[in-house]
Amino acid sequence: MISIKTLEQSFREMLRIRLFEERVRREFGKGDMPGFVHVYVGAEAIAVAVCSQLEKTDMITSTHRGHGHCLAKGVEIAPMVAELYGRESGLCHGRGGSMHIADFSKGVLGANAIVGGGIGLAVGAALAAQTLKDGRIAVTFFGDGASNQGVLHESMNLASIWKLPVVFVCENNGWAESTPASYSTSVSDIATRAAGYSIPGVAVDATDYGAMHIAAEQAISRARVGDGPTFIEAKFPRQVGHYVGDGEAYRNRDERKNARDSDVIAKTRLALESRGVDVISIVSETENLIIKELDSAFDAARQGKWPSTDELEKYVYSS
Amino acid sequence: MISIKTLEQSFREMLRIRLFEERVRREFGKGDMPGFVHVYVGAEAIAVAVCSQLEKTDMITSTHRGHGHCLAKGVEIAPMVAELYGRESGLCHGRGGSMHIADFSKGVLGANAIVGGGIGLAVGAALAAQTLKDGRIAVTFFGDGASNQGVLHESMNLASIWKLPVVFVCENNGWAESTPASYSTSVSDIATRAAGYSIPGVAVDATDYGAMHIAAEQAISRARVGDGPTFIEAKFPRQVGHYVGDGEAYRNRDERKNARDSDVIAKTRLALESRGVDVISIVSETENLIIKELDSAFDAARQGKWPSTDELEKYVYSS
Amino acid sequence: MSTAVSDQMVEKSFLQALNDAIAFSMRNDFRVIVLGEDIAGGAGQGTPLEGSMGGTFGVTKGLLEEFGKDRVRDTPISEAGITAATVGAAMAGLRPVLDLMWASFAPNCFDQILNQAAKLRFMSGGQAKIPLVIRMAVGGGLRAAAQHSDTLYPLFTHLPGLKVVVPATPAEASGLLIASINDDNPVVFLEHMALYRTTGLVPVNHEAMSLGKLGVLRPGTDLTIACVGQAALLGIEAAEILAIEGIDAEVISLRTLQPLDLDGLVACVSETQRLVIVEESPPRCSVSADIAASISELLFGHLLAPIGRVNSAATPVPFSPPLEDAYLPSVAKIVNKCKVVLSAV
Amino acid sequence: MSTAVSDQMVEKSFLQALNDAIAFSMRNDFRVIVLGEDIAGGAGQGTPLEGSMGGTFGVTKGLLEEFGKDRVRDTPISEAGITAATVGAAMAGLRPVLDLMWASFAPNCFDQILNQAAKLRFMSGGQAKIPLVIRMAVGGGLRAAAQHSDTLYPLFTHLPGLKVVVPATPAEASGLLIASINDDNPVVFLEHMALYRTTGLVPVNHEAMSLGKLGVLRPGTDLTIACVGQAALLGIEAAEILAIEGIDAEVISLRTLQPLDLDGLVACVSETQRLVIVEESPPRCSVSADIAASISELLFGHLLAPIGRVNSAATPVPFSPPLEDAYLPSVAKIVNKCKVVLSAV
Ligand SMILES: Cc1ncc(C[n+]2csc(CCOP(=O)(O)OP(=O)(O)O)c2C)c(N)n1
Ligand SMILES: Cc1ncc(C[n+]2csc(CCOP(=O)(O)OP(=O)(O)O)c2C)c(N)n1
Ligand SMILES: [Mg+2]
Ligand SMILES: [Mg+2]
Repeated sequence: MISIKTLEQSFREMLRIRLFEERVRREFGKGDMPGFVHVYVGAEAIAVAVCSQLEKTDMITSTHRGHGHCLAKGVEIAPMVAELYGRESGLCHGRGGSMHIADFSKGVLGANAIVGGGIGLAVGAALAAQTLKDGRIAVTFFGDGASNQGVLHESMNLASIWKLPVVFVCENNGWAESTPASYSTSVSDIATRAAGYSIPGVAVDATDYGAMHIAAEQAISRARVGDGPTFIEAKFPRQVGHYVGDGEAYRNRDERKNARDSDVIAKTRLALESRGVDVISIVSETENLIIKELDSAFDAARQGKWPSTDELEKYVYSS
Repeated sequence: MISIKTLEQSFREMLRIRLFEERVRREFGKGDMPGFVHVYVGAEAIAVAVCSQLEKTDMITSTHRGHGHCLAKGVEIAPMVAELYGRESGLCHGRGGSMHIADFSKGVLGANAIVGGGIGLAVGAALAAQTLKDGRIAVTFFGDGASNQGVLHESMNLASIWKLPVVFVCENNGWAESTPASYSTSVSDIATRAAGYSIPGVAVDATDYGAMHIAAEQAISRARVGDGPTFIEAKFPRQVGHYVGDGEAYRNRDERKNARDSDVIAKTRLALESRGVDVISIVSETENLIIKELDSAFDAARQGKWPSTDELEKYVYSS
Repeated sequence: MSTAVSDQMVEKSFLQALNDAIAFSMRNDFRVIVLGEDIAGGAGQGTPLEGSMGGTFGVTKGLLEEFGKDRVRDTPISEAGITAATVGAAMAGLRPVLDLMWASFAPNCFDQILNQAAKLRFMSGGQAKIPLVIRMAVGGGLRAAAQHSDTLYPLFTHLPGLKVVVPATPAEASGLLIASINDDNPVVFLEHMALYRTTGLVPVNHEAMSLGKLGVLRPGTDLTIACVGQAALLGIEAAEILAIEGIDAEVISLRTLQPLDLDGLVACVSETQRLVIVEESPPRCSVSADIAASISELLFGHLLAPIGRVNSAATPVPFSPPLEDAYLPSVAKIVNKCKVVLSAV
Repeated sequence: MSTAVSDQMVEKSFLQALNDAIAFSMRNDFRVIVLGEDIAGGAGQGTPLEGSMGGTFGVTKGLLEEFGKDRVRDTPISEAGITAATVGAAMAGLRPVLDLMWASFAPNCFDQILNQAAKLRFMSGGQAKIPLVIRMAVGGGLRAAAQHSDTLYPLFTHLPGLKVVVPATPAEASGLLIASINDDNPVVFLEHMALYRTTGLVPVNHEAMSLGKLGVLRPGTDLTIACVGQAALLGIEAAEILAIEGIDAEVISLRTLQPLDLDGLVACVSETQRLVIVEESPPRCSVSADIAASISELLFGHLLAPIGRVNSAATPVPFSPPLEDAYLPSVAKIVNKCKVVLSAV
């Protein structure tokens, strides 16, 4: 069992992500955020359990649903929000947007809008760490949908034969857009696929923060000491639409309702309370802090400068 | 155990393939066969066990090492040899050559020079059969090297969720060019990967014809009755170089020698003899028949007409 | 409705035209099946067949209900596997219509397109027949950024063995998709996202348009604006602006990039002697370069001005709206380019 | 050897030049690693490190012995996975040199090339740096047929974010490969198989050639023959034949297709006023089309004849020798095209 302190700290972090994402949803509704966004609501335990146990120099690759990974890895809010609005002060100077948000200074090698796109990049990052013997490790997050991309198979094989310091984290929310994993995926625990690559695979209930934390701890320490890759399947039900604005007409009402009933933040809250923690103050503290930060981040982003069209070709090549 | 009759018949067929391939090697040495060729020596049990239990309308996809599959599926020798020489009378009118040899009239949807290229095509052929409800099944042959291509993973998943009538046959000869499977492949029995797709997987000693035959029988009958895909890993040691002319300098001498010691044709010969069959007559009969056929096929191919360069663009589009 | 329908037209959206064309083809030929990620969508959840998504843009909505699960299949996210499967299925007797969602995902199955679909007929000496349509949404403007906005027009056009279709209007969407499904070759069918909601008149009788004939969307005598797909709408707007200044521009929808109606183009440009090509792709080795090279050669000495090309910028597609706008071809850029071409002696 | 080596040249094969360039770069920078299928080959079998294959053509032979297994890695047959890994490794501090064997296998990792390597720097607003060289053998002539003979020159050149290098001589192989490994961008380095055994003089000091400058292999005043990679050897042969007839052709190796030395080309063609482009790729949306379009525009009115283009046929690459010969550009085709271009007034 993890310590109260860890649980409390992680709760704060999960709540921060939740509040960020709920705010993004609301602001998106105003219609001035370009493109489309996918929020991390319900998955918070995964990013927090993993990233809170990484070093700043460790590297992660993310997905189209990447805000949670960024926040958990220490990326600052203001430049994230500016990126969502395509401003010059954004992390990617407005070139990437939500689906390509990246912060190399924090080890975030980028969200990736190609489903499965980040998996192999993380394996490569781990190869670099192993070759340079600099102690870094890499983590790749990807969805249940992405688990049917061939590059996962190739990447697991590579990571295994080279014993690379990488952790595969499959965020199984049961859906890929409108397609249920139960239909598209030929196995009930995706983690069982890891055995085909001699990689330890574990399926975890990602609505149980403690379990998620321990699974992440073990995987990270395996990677850190040179024992090679681990595959974590983090299971949780998708609480929200695929993208902000998705009405989920294709989805059974009961299933949606049940999903909301096993929310990790609510569950962690109960767990903390049952261990005597004053959750109400933690919540209001966290809210106060982040709401201010968000207010000013959204204001600044909306008033931020657009990238100059003179610099359209600026980042195509490095010179 | 399989019947003597079946074993004898299969022995004839394996011998035919062996004699064909040995002849190809010799003829290739003369320098007038264009391109490069890969022979099926040592793998004969696989093609024969599988294809002898298929219907003519069943479909297979093959590899760069496809002569054995063609012969076992009933393709005629003369147009095969003509294709190896790039003649108009070849199966593909000289457009394909050894690595792309195909005979749709016999259900051979083509050798494929992209490692792993045929796997998904067979899944699609099985999809057609299932949709058209015409009773056909499909088989895909591929190597241990190909088993690390992502498309195998995607194809197994598809075949499984759709319960397609397809058999995956992994010909594990221990090598992919100069790369040993023990190095490149993260699991000792590739067949164990099938479990990740809820597909029955079986590893078979392909130098034991009877075992191979039974494994094929079970897989084919599963497909035929609508029980879905099976994965067979047929293990045998590569007896020859990767391509004709490969000196295998990269390979350990003892390992090469051992490979030749467990030859399926020699072993089947002993098995037949021990069951009282007059193998010497079978061999000489088979030799007599095929040598004549080969003589005339090679003569005809060498004297065959080249494709007309006026028809260079003929088969790009169908009209 | 029962007589003389052949001249009748009905107003519908580009999206509806595609949906109707697929349904029409499926009714006519049981071998036609459709498949792709989310093209039925959520099927099997809750009340059977209800609320199905019909693909990201809704093009395949309703097909599941009419044709059932065997002919309308959601797939896993496995572009290589599903594309290979459709190539195999086509060789084995079906006529699949595959939805790849965005063209930017096609690189995931480029082996299956380039080495398999495009080459198998040739390599097999004419044995393989691959009646396969691969539909993809292309193009920018949605602020979908670099990995969701490619057109890849030139990449597909470069590959012998493929046909490449780029409808610009609902009528073209209908006629060209029906023709593509009827065609015995692999056809890459590229639908610009900005077109789905556009509307126009479409023949009610679902007539196929021939692949390899351009369409003149607006006649004109002063110069020719040849457009790839959705760019034709920009071309027409540009022509209208030019018309105010007394310039009479002809606007062409190329309709198919392979086969390309080079004869038709030469005929048009022989008259106007001035050509601007508009294409939403980066400029290098592009369709505009391809056409400019051919027309420069065929009409050498007959052109009154260098051929003008309006392409996307030579960058990945940026997210930020002003950058994306600067990246894309636009009416203003076309008007300017036309003026340059017209001002040359 | 110790003084004034800068002018010294040594005769070596194209293959040896590549091998030396890689070894040189690996000695200079510990971040340079090489990997690919069979590039060490059989390592670990039998006597350690003995008999290693060094790749299909032997380009990487001996590197394993000098640099060890951590820096010289055989890979499984997983083009997508290994390419993604090199992109990730490049972003994380290495400078990988990846061998994909044949360019025809690159479609297996087209997502990694097109959506990842080429775009990540741009999408990340300049954060990602991807010093990656992807080497591939290209081209026909080996009777290797459709799935082993593509060049794909235009496909790579179309993609902003990549550099594309096509050496024609051992000196270019050396200078351009060193420059490519030094470059901080993803570089697609395309080696025509017919070149490996050719020999020529190479500077002993391993000087980098700049990416983006064409090379004049043969000066000439009557027309310019601009060639992509190995086609330059055909161009030179053609020029020699033309010389017998008193025609003085200039032969250019383009060296890099991206960046393209358009200024250099304009300078050359301004002099000769006649241009033939030679490229072993099918013609549509090709490099020859790209260059013809640009030069036609930039030198409009200054050319004495339409630009001539010699490409491969518009087919997959056939197996049968006479068909493959008919498919490929050839000295005879170049000579003929030059004469056509010269006969135009
Ligand atoms: C290669 C590719 N194919 C398809 C898509 C379209 N797409 C975007 S997200 C998505 C579903 C992904 O599902 P999953 O991996 O489970 O992640 P989740 O959205 O559930 O977090 C799909 C199909 C894409 N972006 N990239
Ligand atoms: C996509 C692809 N990558 C690489 C190659 C080069 N190649 C041809 S055969 C081969 C080895 C294949 O090994 P395996 O699948 O085990 O078949 P085997 O030759 O042993 O029968 C390789 C790497 C190829 N043809 N296609
Ligand atoms: Mg999911
Ligand atoms: Mg093998």
